[in-house]
Amino acid sequence: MIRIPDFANATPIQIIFCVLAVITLFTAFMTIYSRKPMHSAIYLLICFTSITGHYLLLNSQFLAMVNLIVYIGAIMILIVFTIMLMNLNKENEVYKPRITRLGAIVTFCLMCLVLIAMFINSKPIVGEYTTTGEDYQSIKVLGKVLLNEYMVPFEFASVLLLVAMIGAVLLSKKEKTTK
Amino acid sequence: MNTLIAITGLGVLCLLFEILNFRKAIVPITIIGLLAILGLTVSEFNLPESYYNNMIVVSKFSTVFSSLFIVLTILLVALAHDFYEDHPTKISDFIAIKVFMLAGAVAMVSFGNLAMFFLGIEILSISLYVLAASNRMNLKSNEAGMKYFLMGSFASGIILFGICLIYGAMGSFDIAEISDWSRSAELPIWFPIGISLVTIGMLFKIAAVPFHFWAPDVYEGSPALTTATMSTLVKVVAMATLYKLLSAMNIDTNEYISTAFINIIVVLSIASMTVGNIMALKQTNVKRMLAFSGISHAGFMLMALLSISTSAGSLLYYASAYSLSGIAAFAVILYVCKNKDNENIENFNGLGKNNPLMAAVLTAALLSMAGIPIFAGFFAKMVLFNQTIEAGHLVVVIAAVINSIISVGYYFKLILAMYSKEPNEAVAKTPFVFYAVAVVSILLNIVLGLFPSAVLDLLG
Amino acid sequence: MNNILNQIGIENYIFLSVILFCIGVFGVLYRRNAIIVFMSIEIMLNAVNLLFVAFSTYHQDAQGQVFVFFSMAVAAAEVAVGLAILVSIFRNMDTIDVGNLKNLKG
Amino acid sequence: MDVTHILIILLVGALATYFSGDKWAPKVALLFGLAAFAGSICLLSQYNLANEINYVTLWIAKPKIYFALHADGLALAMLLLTTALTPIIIFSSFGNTYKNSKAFYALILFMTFAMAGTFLASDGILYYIFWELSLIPIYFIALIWGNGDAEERKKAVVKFFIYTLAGSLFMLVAFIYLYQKTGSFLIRELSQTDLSATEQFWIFLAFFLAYAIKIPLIPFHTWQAEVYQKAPTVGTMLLSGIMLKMGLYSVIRWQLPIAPMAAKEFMYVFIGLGIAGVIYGSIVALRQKDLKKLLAYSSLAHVGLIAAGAYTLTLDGLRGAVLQMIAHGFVVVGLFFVAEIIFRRYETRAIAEMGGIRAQSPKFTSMFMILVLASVALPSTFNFIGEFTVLYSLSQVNIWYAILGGTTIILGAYYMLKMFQHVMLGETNARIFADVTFNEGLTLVIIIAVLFFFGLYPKPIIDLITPSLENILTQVNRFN
Amino acid sequence: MDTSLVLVLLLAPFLGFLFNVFLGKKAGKSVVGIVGTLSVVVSFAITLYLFGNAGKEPVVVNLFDWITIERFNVKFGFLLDQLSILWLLFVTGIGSLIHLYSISYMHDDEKIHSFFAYLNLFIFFMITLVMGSNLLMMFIGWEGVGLCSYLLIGFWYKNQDFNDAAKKAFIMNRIGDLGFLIGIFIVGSLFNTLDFTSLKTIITTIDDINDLWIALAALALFIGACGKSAQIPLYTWLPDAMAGPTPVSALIHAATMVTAGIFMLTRLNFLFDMAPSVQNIIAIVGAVTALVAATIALVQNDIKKVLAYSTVSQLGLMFLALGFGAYEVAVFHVITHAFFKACLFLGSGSVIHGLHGEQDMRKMGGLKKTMPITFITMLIASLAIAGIFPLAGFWSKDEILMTAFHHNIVLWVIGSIASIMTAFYMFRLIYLTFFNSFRGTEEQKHHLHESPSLITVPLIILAIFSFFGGIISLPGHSWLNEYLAPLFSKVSHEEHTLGTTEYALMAIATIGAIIGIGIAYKKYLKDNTIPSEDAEITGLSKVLYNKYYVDEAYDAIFVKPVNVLSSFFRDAVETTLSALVFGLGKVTNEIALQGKKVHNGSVGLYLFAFVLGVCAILTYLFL
Repeated sequence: MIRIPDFANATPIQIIFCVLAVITLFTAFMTIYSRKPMHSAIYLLICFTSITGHYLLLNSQFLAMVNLIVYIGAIMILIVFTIMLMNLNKENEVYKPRITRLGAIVTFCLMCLVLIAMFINSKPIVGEYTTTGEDYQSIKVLGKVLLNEYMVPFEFASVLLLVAMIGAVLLSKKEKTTK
Repeated sequence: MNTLIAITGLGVLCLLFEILNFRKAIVPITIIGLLAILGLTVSEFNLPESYYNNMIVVSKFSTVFSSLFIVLTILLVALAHDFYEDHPTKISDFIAIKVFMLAGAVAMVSFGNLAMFFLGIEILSISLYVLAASNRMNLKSNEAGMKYFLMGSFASGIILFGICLIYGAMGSFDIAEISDWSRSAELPIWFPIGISLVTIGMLFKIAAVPFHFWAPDVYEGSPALTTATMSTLVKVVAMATLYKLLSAMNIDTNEYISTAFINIIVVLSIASMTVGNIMALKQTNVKRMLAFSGISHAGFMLMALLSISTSAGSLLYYASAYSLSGIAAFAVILYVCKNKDNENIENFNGLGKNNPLMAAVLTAALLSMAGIPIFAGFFAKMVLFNQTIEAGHLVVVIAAVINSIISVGYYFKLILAMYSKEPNEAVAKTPFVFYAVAVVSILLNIVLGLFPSAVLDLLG
Repeated sequence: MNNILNQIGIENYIFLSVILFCIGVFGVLYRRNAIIVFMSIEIMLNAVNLLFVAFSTYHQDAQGQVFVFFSMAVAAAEVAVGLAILVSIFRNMDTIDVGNLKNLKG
Repeated sequence: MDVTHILIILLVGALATYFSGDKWAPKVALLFGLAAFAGSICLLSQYNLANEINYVTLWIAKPKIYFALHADGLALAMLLLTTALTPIIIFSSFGNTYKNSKAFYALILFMTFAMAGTFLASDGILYYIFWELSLIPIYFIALIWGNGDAEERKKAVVKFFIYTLAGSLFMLVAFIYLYQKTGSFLIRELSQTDLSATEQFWIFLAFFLAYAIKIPLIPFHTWQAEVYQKAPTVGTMLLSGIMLKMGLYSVIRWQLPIAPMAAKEFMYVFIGLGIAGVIYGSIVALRQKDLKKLLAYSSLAHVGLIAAGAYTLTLDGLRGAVLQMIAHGFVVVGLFFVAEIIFRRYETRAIAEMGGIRAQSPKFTSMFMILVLASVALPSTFNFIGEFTVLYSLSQVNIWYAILGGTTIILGAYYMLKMFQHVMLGETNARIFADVTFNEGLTLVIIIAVLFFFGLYPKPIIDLITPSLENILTQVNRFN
Repeated sequence: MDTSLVLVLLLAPFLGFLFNVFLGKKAGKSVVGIVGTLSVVVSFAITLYLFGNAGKEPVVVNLFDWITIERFNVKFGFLLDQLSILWLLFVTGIGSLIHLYSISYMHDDEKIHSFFAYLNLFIFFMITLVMGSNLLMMFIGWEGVGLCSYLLIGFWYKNQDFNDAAKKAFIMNRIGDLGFLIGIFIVGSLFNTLDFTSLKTIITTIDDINDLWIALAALALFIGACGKSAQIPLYTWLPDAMAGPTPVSALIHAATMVTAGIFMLTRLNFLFDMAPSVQNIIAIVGAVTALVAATIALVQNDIKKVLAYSTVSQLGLMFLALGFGAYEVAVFHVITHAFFKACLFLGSGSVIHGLHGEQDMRKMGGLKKTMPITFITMLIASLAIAGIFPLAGFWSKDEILMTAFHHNIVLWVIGSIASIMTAFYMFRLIYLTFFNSFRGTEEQKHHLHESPSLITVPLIILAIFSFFGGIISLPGHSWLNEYLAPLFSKVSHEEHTLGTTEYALMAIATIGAIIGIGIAYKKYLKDNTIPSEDAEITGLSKVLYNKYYVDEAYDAIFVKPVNVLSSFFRDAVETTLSALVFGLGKVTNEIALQGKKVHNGSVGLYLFAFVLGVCAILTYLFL
């Protein structure tokens, strides 16, 4: 069952959550809806920031910082650079045919409906959420988990990044045709 | 574990060779290295063990499939030298990417933790995005890369979502733990939803209907060698992984969804076979045709999921048979279309006269795919049929049979072109490796056909 | 330490991420501009990341957060490769309209 | 002499032929064909001592598939037919020159190998493998060395391939289903199973589809005439002389013992189909313009009768069917060879363009006439023995079957004589028709000698096949 | 001794056949003729020896098992009893004469070696037919003689009309053969043997007889006999068979082969005796055939056609007798008929030979002076066939009619009318051919001559037999009846005591014959009427001249429909079936083409499908 927030007796945390959620969803939607790519990028930026807010709310400060750095600092910059480099910030995008857009909206609604209904349909989570009291999300703990238990994936991620790097280079490197 | 480390090391070595200017040696050394790794892998066959907190679990399943992947990679790498002879400066990159991709593949079948699984599949996918788009001056290649990337990352998102839900349900990424807990009755619904989403993501990778749309376009647009990789190695990897995932998640005993899930597999399997085969009938581009054929084979392989507890051996066999014949076919296609700008069937006209050996190899490969004895493809199908009937899904088998009949239609289109049309040009010189790869892979296929037990019994 | 989910509820996080995810999907379907499509995919990944963190709190377990790192790494890698492909398409076609990618069909 | 040796000889022969080069290929092929025949004779003498020849070794452990060959009288008779016809067919082609003949003759031997395997195999999957394997060479023979318009030929050949494959795949499913029930593919076990009536029905039907297409029975025969016409004569001979018999043999060997209840219950339908084939084939043959097509339809009529005989489930029916199979094998090879001889001289298969040959080639005429007469089952030819026995068995089931099936002797005479009249008789043809060469004559004489010898003294064959057929009948009757 | 004799008897003509086939061309025409004739003469000699030395008990020679049926074996064996020896006598005897005749007759034909080969083969098969110890052995000969008939009718193969006639003969015979086979099947399944001696024992001793099946078997066998012996409805081939050389007509289509049906019925007399209903049918068919054929013969102008229809008519009479169970009477008529009909055919052959192939009687006439021997022999034969006392035909025909009279007056009347007509048309033939003046061309007239002695000698011999042949079975003292008596299970009919009725019947028959001759005399000799040209024939004669349009009717009822059906099957059904199979392929291809439109290259669409697929799966699984 969905718990209707009790706005009258809402705790600050709940209010913050609601505000953040609204911001997240709105900016995400605007990202898609804006006609200018640059506007989208800015909305996306706000969206990511609000997600960082969520992380903070959930008390995972380290991840919040990482999110800020990776997404806003790296990925978004990359995207913005691309937009500007290619001078894509034009409103010349031809919209898809109306039927397609309508289809997209219907599909969107359908998917939301299906997913949400699915979760509502299921057994509700009953009872209190456990609190172990242990520290599980400080930098210290995360570092230990990451480099002890998750050492192999951690190293393997480097392979992933290596591949991405080679790939990006491969795709943009000018070829020397002479042998 | 050693396999994975060795493969990664080999990949790095490839990159180093470029720096050290050993360009000519890259392919041979990689092949030798891979052969060594193959030996290493095989030696681990009877030593099931898990490494690094269950991150990597070496089992019979993983070693056998890893060996298959390594063999396929060896063949693909062997083809690379001639294929990339116009791109001398990039060959190390290509080879390295292929080797890393193999690492991803190995990780996918030997993962013990969903993190490894996810990273593996991402390495595989990203390598493929790059390879698909690698002919960067070619519009088709660009388009293929873009399409694959868009849809692939979309699918990755779905897989990630699925993993997330599984984690939500289980609080762990460890396959062994998940497997244990999945038997308990009190599970949040997140778990089956998560499985479903991961499965859907994997279905995309193996190009099952209705998640198959990318395959024909990408296969057609990509450079032929990449197509070969996708249609053989990647498809097999994805299938093996899906099998491993679902069997680890005890999908067949999950009381919440097992029946419905089986129904879904049945429907998707039939749909994939049918769509793949029917669509392949009217294709003029061979790579596109093989893409659709691949879709139908995905449908066949999905049948293995219907009797998931016993079908590992038959899946392995099917995968080997299919991929080996695929490589043989692509070796010929590479040879024929080497200096052509498309891969249309007309290019194959008169191959039977110009180059009877290559024509024979392609014929054998296609016959194997069509499931004609004595090629391995026949036994693969037969064993799968056997298991599926045993599991009580006669409908699927009948659909599969009807599809096998349809499939003959397009496989034979190619054979007809080779033998009944006059060649439109003079005989071209065949690089030795093409011969070698084609003959070796088709011989392996036939050997598999003659001694199916050798592979079938590996996984009990 | 107080579990914050006692106040918000894991369902709400699930719904939030689901809707966010769906918005991402919607974006992929709705727009033809490749850059926007990329962004939509990023939204999808972020939605999942958010859910990971929520579940991590729910289970009081660090692994979920560790996984987010990997997910970020993947996202970064994907964007890098995706943008590279995008650039080469732009060079060849002078457009990044996904709808124009129709050479391969049939 | 091990039973496998025959297969090995043929397989090695195929390889040797391929590697012997275009010039020597025909001779090498003939040599190996004769060797296989000699081998079969040895096998026969062995069989007479031991009464059964088996070769069983486990091939695949799971699912349990044996490499099991079993030569009883029936299988031996068919093996002898195959290995006897193959050298004849190869020898008959000496008058033609084929491009890339090494591949051509290698394929012929390979096909013989597959067909011999089909007759010998006693494991369902092994049998199925040989069965399918035999399709591939004939496909290429017809495709590459066939005649007529390439596009038409392609269509016909592909239709043939897909069609026959379609039927046999259902047979494979039936085998697998049986394996689920019995845990074995061996005919020995399969013919002892107790399946329910419904199961038998479906299994029977699955087998039937495969065999009806292969044999072919109407209405599954549409591939036949076209392929016969388009294939090179050697291919047509292989198809009609031996390959059709695979279907008929399989009915007796596999279909009836495995699903006897269904066979009994729907006997009338299948006999009816066979007889309908007799009448239909004969009538269609009447107005054919192409000699090979006419022979194809005559073949349709004859095999219809054979199938009807087999489905009577009586000893006479089975025996007659087998005898007629062998007889028809020889006679049809002879007739197609006659068509080829005419083609070599006149470059045509259109009956309208022939005529008036008799005066120019008395020897050829006589031999052709004898073949025609054998084909219409004149007493004292082998075909009469078969046809009589089959018709007799039909009359035991229902006299009307015999009457309707017996129309073959009227209609058969009608179309064959009409054909003979238009091909051979009439005013002397303006074009020169050289009489048969020594090779051609020898081929025909051998065939004719066989037809007459067994027509007068069929006892050896009858004695050979009867025990096996009785055995099969006991299996068929196990539900009573 | 017996075995080897039998084999020599059988194989002598076969050796002749082989010689003529393989060496005939090299050996030269006269050698061919001599070898061919000698081989038959050898058989004749052996037959004579056997005839002289035969005991009462039949001789059975079994060589080996031939066909194995589940419940019985068919042996490859021969049976020599009174019936077969009798038949062999006139088969080889007349055969020898006709061979002799042919040496001269066919001398100018370049293919004389094949002619003799076929003739020898025919004799061989005829001997097989006659000597076969079981139904299937008989069937070998039965079909074999049909084959030889086919070969010989189509001997001049360059003429497609002749080939058509040959084909027709073969196919019509085969219709009968199917009946024969069906009969064999029924007999086999009823009695588990096909052997004549065993059959006879079983049938005569068996108690519970299945009447229906016996009748069916008899009927089927009778259909076989109809085919071979040219009875209604299968008689139309025989007149057409005259396309063959005249000796062939004499030997095969008058004296020997066409009597095979009577032989078979006589052979199986014990079976037919069990089926009285079928016997009635046989009698009726025989009588009707006799009448119909006689009427047709009245107006034919082709000399050989007249004789052919006469043969059919006479065969009808024989069947009439068989129908009444009077086998020995039928056999008697077979023998006398063989003599005079062979004589007539050979005579007509001599005429045709003299006129260089002219067969139309309207173009003959006045030949008695130039061809006296031919004329006299033919006259004797004609008198014999007309039933003039005391020639052979009188006795045999009289016996048939007498039997008929005792059983069924109607059939007797029919038979009598038929024999009166016989007298008429035979003498019409004689008058038109030999009397008055010659109506042919001057060219022909110039060349008219009597035939050489090789032709006339057989004529004379046959004429003598036609004259005196009757003595073998004179009323009241029948050697033939006694000789054949062991064959018949029961004494089928008591010896006719020669009472008033009998004498009256003889008188009626003779008077009838004389009336017939008289009318012919009046019309053709006195009035010198010449039959009109084909186009001018009208009324009833036109119907008769065109043989009641039976051929046309058969053509319209059977041949045309089958051919139309064949075209229909070929053009419509085959293509439709083919299109059906191809149609499946076409449909799939069409679906594929439509499917290609769905795969339109748009990522958006692909993703739509993806998402919809996700939704569908999740909905199915969780909602």
